Amino acid sequence: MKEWFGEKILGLPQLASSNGRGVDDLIIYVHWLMLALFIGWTIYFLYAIRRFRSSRHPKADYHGVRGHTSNYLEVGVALVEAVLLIFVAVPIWARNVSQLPSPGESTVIQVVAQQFAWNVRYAGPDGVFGRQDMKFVASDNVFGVDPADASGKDDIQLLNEIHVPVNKPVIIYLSSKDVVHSLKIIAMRVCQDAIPGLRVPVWFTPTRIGRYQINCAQLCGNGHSAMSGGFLTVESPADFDKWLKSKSGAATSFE
Amino acid sequence: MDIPYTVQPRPDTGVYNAKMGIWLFLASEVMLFGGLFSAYVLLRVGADAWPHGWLNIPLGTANTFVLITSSITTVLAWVSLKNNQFSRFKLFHAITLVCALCFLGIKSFEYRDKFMHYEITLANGKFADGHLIGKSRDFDLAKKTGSVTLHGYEVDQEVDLMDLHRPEARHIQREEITIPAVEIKKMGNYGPWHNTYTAIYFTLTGLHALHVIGGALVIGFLWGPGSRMWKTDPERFTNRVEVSGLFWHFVDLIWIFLFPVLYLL
Amino acid sequence: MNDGRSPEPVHSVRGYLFVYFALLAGTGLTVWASFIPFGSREINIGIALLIAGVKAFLVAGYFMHLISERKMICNVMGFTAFFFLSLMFLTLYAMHDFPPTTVTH
Amino acid sequence: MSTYLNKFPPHRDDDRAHEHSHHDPGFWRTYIFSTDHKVIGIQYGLGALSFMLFGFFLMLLMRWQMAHPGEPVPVVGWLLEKTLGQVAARGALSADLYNSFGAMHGTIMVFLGVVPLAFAAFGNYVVPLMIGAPDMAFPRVNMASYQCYVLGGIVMLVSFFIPGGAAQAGWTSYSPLATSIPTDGQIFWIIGMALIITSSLLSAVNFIATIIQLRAPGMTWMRLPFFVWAQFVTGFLLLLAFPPLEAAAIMQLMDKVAHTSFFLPTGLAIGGQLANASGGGSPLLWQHLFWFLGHPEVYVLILPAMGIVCEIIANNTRKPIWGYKSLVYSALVVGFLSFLVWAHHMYLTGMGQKIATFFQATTMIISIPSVIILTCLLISLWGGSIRFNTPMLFALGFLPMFGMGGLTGLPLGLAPSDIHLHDTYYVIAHFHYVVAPGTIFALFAGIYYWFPKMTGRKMNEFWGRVHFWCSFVFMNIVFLPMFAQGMKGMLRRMADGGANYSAARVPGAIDTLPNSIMALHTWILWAAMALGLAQIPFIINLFWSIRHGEKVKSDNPWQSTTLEWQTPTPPPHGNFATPPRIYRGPYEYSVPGHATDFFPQNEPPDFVATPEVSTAH
Ligand code: HEA
Ligand code: HEA
Ligand code: CUA
Ligand SMILES: [Cu+2]
Repeated sequence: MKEWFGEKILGLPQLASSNGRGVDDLIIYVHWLMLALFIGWTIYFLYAIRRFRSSRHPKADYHGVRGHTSNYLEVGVALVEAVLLIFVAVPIWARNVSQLPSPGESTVIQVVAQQFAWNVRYAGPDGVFGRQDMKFVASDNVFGVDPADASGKDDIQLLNEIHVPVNKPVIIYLSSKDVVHSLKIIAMRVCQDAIPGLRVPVWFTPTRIGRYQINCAQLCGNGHSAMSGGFLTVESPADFDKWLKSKSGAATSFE
Repeated sequence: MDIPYTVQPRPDTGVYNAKMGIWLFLASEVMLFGGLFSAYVLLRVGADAWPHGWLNIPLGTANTFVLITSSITTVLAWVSLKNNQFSRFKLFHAITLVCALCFLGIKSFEYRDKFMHYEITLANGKFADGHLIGKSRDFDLAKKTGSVTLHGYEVDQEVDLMDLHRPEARHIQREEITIPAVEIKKMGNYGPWHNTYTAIYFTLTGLHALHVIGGALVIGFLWGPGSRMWKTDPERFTNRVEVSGLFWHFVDLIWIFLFPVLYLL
Repeated sequence: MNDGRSPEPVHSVRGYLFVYFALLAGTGLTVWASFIPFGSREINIGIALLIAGVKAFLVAGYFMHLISERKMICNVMGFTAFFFLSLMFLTLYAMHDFPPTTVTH
Repeated sequence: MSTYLNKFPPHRDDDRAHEHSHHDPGFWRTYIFSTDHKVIGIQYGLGALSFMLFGFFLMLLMRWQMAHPGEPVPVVGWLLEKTLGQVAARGALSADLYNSFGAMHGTIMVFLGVVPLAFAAFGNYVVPLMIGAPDMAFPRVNMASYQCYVLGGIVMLVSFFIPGGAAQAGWTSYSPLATSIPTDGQIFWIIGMALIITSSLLSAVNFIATIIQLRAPGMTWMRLPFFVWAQFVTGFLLLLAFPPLEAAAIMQLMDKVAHTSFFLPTGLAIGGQLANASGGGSPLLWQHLFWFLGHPEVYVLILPAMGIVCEIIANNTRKPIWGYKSLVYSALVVGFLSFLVWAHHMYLTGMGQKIATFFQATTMIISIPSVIILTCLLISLWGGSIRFNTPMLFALGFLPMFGMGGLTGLPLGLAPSDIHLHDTYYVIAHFHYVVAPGTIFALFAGIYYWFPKMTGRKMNEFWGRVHFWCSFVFMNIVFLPMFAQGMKGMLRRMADGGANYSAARVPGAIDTLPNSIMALHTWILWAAMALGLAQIPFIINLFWSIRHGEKVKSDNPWQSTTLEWQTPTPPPHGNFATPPRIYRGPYEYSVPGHATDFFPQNEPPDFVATPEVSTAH
């Protein structure tokens, strides 16, 4: 019923992550509330304007409605909203932002947005990102990697492609080098603004193998609508490892 | 029908229209400066190091005295009108105006001082800081020719320039140093672009100075041509003086916060 | 805040002069206090803002006769102060409540 | 009660004599530099309507581009190329031009269209009349406010023609984008906004002072028509929310012209170049200051609309508004809370758990008074004797339309559901339902309703109905599909209408936009054109009726209780021949035992009224 409603009535797009279930559920619950209110009031409204049109009801009643039904209704709406907020929205958000999976058992990626593409960085075979500092940021070093740090030598840096293994949490540290962008992967139910000057974590667990388009959801200049070249590829762990190996040679170094 | 309560207070609210109006306007001014103060707090909290002691405290203190003085003379001017002493009003308002000009004079001197103050990043990684005395005729930073002369000193790290308030910093010897352009990596004065501190300093005090100018214009008008109304409609004139005074006190009040926040802390 | 009567302007010059000298003294005090190391920068800031607050109260209360002004105006200014503070502190708080492991630079 | 009246000194007899001593002030002082609130109200109204039409025209061009990306605009394409040059090469919209139009559509509609019409135009014309005042408290400030508005509008319009074109960073003008775009359009935008903000502040001061100070004797707070209350709260929103944006605008201007770094962090590299700025600023600071205005602003758009609808519903159901006090308190609570919810526009900027909880909670709480307002208006229908004239049709249309817009605000207000919906067309649909079929319908209702007051003639009823039904149908065809598009993840501000994310363009990816969703663009385009055509009867009706409309038979053609109808039509300079005195609340319709079904606020209680007597002056 719930899934059917979300998919068929609301038209929610396909879901391909485990964390997106909560998002979809909340959307569905809120829409139930909205529909109940809207349909209820619309029926009342249409009935009232027919029943009390002047030709049928020439003399208005000074007092109108006397009961307290509307108060109950308002309290009811408030209660439902409170329940949705406290028991659904707040826990989901808390999990989203405060309960990051441990880096050891997830795929950790850094992404820096720019006009109009996504720079992607993996830690490479050693699993450690090179030291970063703003003072190293340059046009060819968007991550500000310290050229002197050895652990940065094997880091893998790519443009517009993110590969991740399926069923393993992914943490993306997101930033931007120029203006505000927003990383949105619809099927993962992930959306996070890339703000210059901040590096914010965002995480999800993909559950379905496939290729997904990365959307830039925040107006970022005249190429905003064309900033669509980025893709997320979710693949089996074996494929992922193969892919990662093939890229290791491409390690960029900053000299 | 005429517009009521332009002069007499409305019985149930207890104020006349213009007084209501000016207070509402001041409420919006609170939010205007409030926005900038919020920005100040945010920038400061987010900064790695916040400059300290960059402004001239004796001048700032003097300016505070000047503004406070102008505030009391405005009140006294209004009291004089209430007591029907027009010539005393003229005198007090004149003092207010002189104070306003004095304030602006000191302020522009301080601005000039900042624009003459340079920080120079040297090729050897050190920093020179001081007031510009002059540039040689052929000075061209891009072509690395010529030299500049500062009255100042050199430090090893940029952070050493941040806290000029600390005791050691106050006793640094300043001398004339001449730096050839080839040794200069970067050179810039302490204008608004220097860092977020100078940015908010110039913005806040600049906006405040605009308010001073605006207030001075109004007060000048009420002192000069506007004061003819005293003959025809003394009550209304007194109200005008009160209303302009409220605005003036507010400008003073803003400065009372600006002074410690920018000069001392 | 007196509600019943219309405000009685303080005509006493002496009262104003008293406030004036209090303000001058307050200015001197802030400058002096800012040079005394009270242990931490925060304490210095607190003291300076406290003095500024008192001075502001004197200006608003006496020069602008807010303390004898009608309730309506006090209410307006009260709400304004509240919104100003919420703008400042909620923003400040928001800037300190990023998801954990966020890096700011 | 009587003690309250006694506090006010009796009016001098020479008031009337004074009235006649005004001599004819000449054309310029009457129509261009007028200080009369009624003239200023009409000036604002015409200006704002023109801007709305212009804003709509921009949107039609954008909708063409969305349905046919990169194709030359039919009919007017050549004109665009001629006037705007390279950005409209071949008569098609470039991405730059699309972004300019989008930013200016938002800015113009909000700041030059709806606020001036809802707050300034209706407020100016109606509020002093409703409270029994001769004019605004500060007539010359009023004129200055209007002039600032005109100047601000001119600056905004001029910015289209400067090299590089108008502002391109959305109406939200987020830094660093706004600072980094190499056109001076953003500077024009800031200066224009500064003028508009000044204008709004002056109006707000004036309105609040007027409502507090100039209420006629007996017009106690709880006897104010709800429209006046709505304007009162709106005034405070403008007064206190606009200045922080002004502060932010000053800082953005400094960033742009003085190379400060208020909103620019360290290490910014725009277009491959390290930014020439000291750094140390914060892009989020701009967003906070913008939305501190932005959210109260949306209630500025809706509260006057609710006020208008309330007046018209009371009048046309011929019964008192149900729950007047709840309405008033709800409006006050909405006003207060609207300062505390702004960050719900910023959930996805990286927001920790505590602050997100706070803003979700305030957002949910603020929806309750809105629900109460709507409930009161809906319940007021019960037991009425409803007349379906044009103003009433628009007012009734407002209710479900605002209902849809408001309800769809709920999933946006909860942070987790906003993850999926943020910056999609769901948001566009949400707020257009509140501002377009919501607010704009209420404004149309107000125009039809108060037109007889302004001109002494009614607008044509038949064409009014045509206008309503066509607008109602086409508005919904325009905006309803946007919910579906947004739900599927179609993003806003896409110069190609999202084609780069569509299944047709991007084969093989799982979450692209299906063809059926993209096909809706065509529907929306045609419906938007039809919506435009549906406005033609209105425009003609409006101007035609000034001269040729049906003359009203009395000063009070709708048999209303509120004070604006108890003056001559149109009201003379100074509004009331004799100062009115108020005896009762605003909505005393169908009072049992009273001779007529309306009991005007200023009719003495002992007066035995017959319809003829009470309306003739
Ligand atoms: C008039 C303008 C207006 C109004 C009134 C509202 C009202 C509300 N808005 Fe909206 N909003 C905007 C204008 C408005 N908004 C704009 C312009 C934007 C986008 C800005 C941008 O990004 O460019 C926006 C965006 C926006 C966002 C950000 C979305 C995002 O960017 O991700 C959010 C999130 O919380 C939100 C929430 C709400 C809520 C909870 C309300 C609540 O106040 C609504 C409460 C109302 C109800 C709950 C309806 C009750 C009615 C009934 C129960 C009766 C039904 C009756 C019948 C059927 C007859 N709005
Ligand atoms: C009050 C605000 C308001 C109003 C009324 C409207 C009205 C309309 N808006 Fe707009 N819109 C915004 C505020 C508004 N909008 C904002 C803030 C944005 C975001 C901008 C951004 O991204 O930064 C936006 C964005 C926006 C978009 C998204 C663009 C994008 O993201 O790329 C779209 C898309 O379809 C759209 C469409 C429309 C349409 C079809 C109308 C129609 O409803 C128009 C209806 C209007 C009329 C029918 C004209 C009425 C006028 C008359 C009848 C005049 C009579 C004249 C005389 C008598 C002289 N709007
Ligand atoms: Cu990047 Cu939009
Ligand atoms: Cu909002």
